[in-house]
Amino acid sequence: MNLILKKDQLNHQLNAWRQDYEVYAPQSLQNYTHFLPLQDGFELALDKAHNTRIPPKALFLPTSEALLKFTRVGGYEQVPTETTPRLIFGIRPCDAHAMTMLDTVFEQERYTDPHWQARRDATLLVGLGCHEPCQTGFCTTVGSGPFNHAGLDAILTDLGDIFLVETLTEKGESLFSQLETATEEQSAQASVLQQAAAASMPIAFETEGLKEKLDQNFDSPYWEEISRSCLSCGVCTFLCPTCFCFDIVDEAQRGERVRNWDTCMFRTYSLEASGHNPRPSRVERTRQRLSHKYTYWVDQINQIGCTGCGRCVRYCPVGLDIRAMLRKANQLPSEVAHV
Amino acid sequence: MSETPKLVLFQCQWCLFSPADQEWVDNQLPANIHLIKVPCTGRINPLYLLNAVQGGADGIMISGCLPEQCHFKTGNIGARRQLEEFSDYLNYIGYEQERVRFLWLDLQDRGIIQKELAAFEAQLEALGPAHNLATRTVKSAGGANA
Amino acid sequence: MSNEAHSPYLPIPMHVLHAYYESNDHSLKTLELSFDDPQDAREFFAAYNPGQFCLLSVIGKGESALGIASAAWEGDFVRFTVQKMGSVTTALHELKPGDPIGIRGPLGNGFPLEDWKGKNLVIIGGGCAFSTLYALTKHLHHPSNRGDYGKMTVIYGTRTSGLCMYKQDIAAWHQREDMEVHQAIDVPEQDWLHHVGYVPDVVREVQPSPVNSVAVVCGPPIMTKFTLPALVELGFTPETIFTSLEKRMKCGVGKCGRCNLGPKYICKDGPVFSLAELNNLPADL
Amino acid sequence: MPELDALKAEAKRLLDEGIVEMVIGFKAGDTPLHPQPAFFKTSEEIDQLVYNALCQNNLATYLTRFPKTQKIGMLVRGCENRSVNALVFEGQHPRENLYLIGIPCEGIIDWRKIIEKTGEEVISVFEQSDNKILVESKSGSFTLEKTTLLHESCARCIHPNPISADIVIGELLPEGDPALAREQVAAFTDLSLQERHAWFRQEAERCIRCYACREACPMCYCEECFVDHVSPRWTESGTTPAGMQGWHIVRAFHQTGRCTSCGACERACPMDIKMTYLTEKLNQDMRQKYNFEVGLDTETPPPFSTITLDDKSRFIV
Repeated sequence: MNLILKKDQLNHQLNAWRQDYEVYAPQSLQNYTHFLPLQDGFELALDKAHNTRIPPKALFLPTSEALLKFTRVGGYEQVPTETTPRLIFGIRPCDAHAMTMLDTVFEQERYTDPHWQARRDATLLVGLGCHEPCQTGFCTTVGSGPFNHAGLDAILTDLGDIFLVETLTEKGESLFSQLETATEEQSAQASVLQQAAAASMPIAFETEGLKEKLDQNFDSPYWEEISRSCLSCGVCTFLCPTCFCFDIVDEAQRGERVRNWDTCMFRTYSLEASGHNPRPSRVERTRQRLSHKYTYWVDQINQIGCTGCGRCVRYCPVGLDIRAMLRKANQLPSEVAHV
Repeated sequence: MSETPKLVLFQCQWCLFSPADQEWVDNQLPANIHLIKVPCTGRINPLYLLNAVQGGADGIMISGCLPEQCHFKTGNIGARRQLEEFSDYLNYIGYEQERVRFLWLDLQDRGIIQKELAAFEAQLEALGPAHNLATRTVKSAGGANA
Repeated sequence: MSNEAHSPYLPIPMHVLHAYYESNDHSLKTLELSFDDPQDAREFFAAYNPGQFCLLSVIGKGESALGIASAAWEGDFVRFTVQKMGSVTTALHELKPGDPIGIRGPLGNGFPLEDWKGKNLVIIGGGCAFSTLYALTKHLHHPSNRGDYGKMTVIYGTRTSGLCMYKQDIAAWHQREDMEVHQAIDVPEQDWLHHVGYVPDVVREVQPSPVNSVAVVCGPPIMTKFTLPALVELGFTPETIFTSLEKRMKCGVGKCGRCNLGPKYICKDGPVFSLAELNNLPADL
Repeated sequence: MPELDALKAEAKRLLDEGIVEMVIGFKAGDTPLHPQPAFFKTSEEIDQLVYNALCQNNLATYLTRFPKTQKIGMLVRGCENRSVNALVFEGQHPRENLYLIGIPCEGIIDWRKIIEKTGEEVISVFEQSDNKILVESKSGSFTLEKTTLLHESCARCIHPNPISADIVIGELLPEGDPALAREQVAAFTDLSLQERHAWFRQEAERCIRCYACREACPMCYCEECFVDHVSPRWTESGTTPAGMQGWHIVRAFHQTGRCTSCGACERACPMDIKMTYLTEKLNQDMRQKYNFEVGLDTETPPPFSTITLDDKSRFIV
């Protein structure tokens, strides 16, 4: 159902939600925007930048979090999961889409991550579509879009003075139950805007046959070429909404077993105690990063593990651009015998 | 929280020439002083000081040999440069310089370390507990980004 | 809190029952662990399949992935043989009987024993990776299992005789009528009665028949690398050759991404793969 | 700004005459704000070489990746030249296997300062000879003053000229004012201990531990960094206050007497964390106490590797 949220009513609505939820929305922190819980007198930064610097996955998989607490010598107990009801307002469709992909990792039949699941179950996602998609983004190329619905409970379209609200789940519907219904004109206006936004985004690279090419060229010099200037830092992966790797470390002094974000771009990530490292150089690590997103995810869930948010492009300290890498991959020979 | 300052003493194993002083340091050190014996002050990595600070030390004393009296000839001189710079640097970001004290001992010195420790402790008591730099001992939530 | 009992990150509380050195150079130590709670033991053994592994926790040090070296019928304990390598395994070596410890597991797929029924088994191991094969052999020795399988051939190589694990049991295996055992060391030693040479060469010498057989290989990467072609030479097809992979692991349940190998996670989808499956995975090992 | 053609000609000559096997420089990036470091192996590839004020990386960081026997040509600005010297002093590459093409540097533009003024969607950037930067973005055209866009470490640069390059292309620039370099530290030192700490805390605790600062730094080339050390674990591994502070404290301190104030760490940071106020303080101390400036030559050992009895030390009893 399509509803209307007047912009001058937005703060009122957010405050109303604060009665029942911890409401997170993009706000300014230093020079960038960040999902922070709303405090009295909050100032939203919805129009500041397209995406928050740190993807909202951090609200579900914090950069560091304790899994176990050590109680006495050799004893331990589980850290309780977090079940505070939360509402994330203003999440962009690419980031919300990424959540559904991460669900396939953390919520599996055999092993479900209780911390992830508890936070996911307790959190509603209200998205804000991108009527002016960002230049570095390439969501439409990878099967997402500036108004993609995946993972969202409701999505907002900016129509000037009002937001058109499309509720997508029952929970989303109940959130906006107070609002008036949108006219057909308004719905049509939004739909035009949504299509125009998607149409304004060029196709960044060809995804058809990309997986096969990457698979078949596992030993190609291509990987060395694209990783030559890579610094092997964690910017692209830490700011990526679909990267989820973590490390588990015992902090003995604090008495906790914690998990920290980790990345396949670090040398120590795959380094074994024997000194053997299956991915010793930037070449193998870059290959792992790209292949994971563009072939392994495809094998696993039949979706590219990238939602085209463009953060890795914007913040790479050496200006590496995944779109250019994949355009180059489009040129690779196909059907080379896999060794 | 107790008011007795927590103190870490890095002691060069050669700097106390008197067996009585060494015996006192080894066996009779008050409970609030954590002793770390090193083969030479030159062995003290600034990371050790960081560990002491992040371990919750209110003050750090480094006792070593006077210049030209180092058992290993020059360990103390290198240490002096590095550790002093480090304490100066810690002061720059919020760990008071008064919390790091160096004690360079002469071969003839007797009973100095006890006095110096007591004086240092009094100074730290006046300063109050160190609370600026984060420690590893208490449960703390993630940072601004968590 | 009841729904939180199933966290895959929460170790099962256990304590050390026995701890003894396995090799003469003290680089290998065997730990036998027993469950603090009998209910945990029941759940563990109901799920356990030889070839699986556990993550052993030394609280304050971290976790280490180790293959299970005991069969379920041996009793309510779980055996691991630990090679001293990094900080966690060093801490494991320091454990004494009675010390508390946590384990997570059994993890991974284990050997496809159901599929192997009615077949001859060629079990090839090298070094401390033999532990899961030892568990497999023990499992098969149980009267209720032995009849399901055909001929058993065990080939086990170590660098020296002193590094050979489970010496008493293996000595006894030589006496058994229902199996063939070949032991090998890399360089000649006095009083050594068995093979001398590297495992791939011993395999070529022993020439196990590929007819109605499966081969399972566990050993250091270099040994596995050269043994697999030797088996192919003998006529084993990629579908009948199995191996157990090792990679750095943290979570053990397919979340942390570390042991990712193509679309598979070694911890969750492995560690046991057939050569046919491996041929379809990237060579990121 | 040096003539690009002259740069290319020299780079081509080096490759054609076999003086070097590779030239490290920059090529156009895929987005206008980010030129990329590039490794040219043939003179045909040199056609892609670009150099402009947006080239923000310290190329010396790549030096330690190559075998010491490899003959390498490299574009160097003032700071890069000194980084190379420091690396040569530390035995990371023999000077005779390096050919440095020097560029007097007018400063690196901070792309973040551009998007602050033009919005994120930059379409093109053009550098005029009169120190004006023309930026075309989705929200319009902008003419910006280059001096207002300079990265902070460039604005206070003392040595913009490459001091020991094999060839310098472009006009030498006047040396910077050392007083400028002192200002930042002086301003910080003037704050109270609590204020200083509050600033440090606020900066350090935005860290996500991606280690871009470490990887971008030419002097951070350790095989195993102290944070990767497991036993003992020198500081907390995660993004706890102690962990983040520990990282920033020690990262900077390990640069004492080695940092050339190039600011690559700060430019690489995805969280806009200020870091140079730490390394600058240490550099300042090295200047004042020991009269040492990093990378002025390849022979003078830094203060921490020097032993002298003459230090004026506090606490001598």
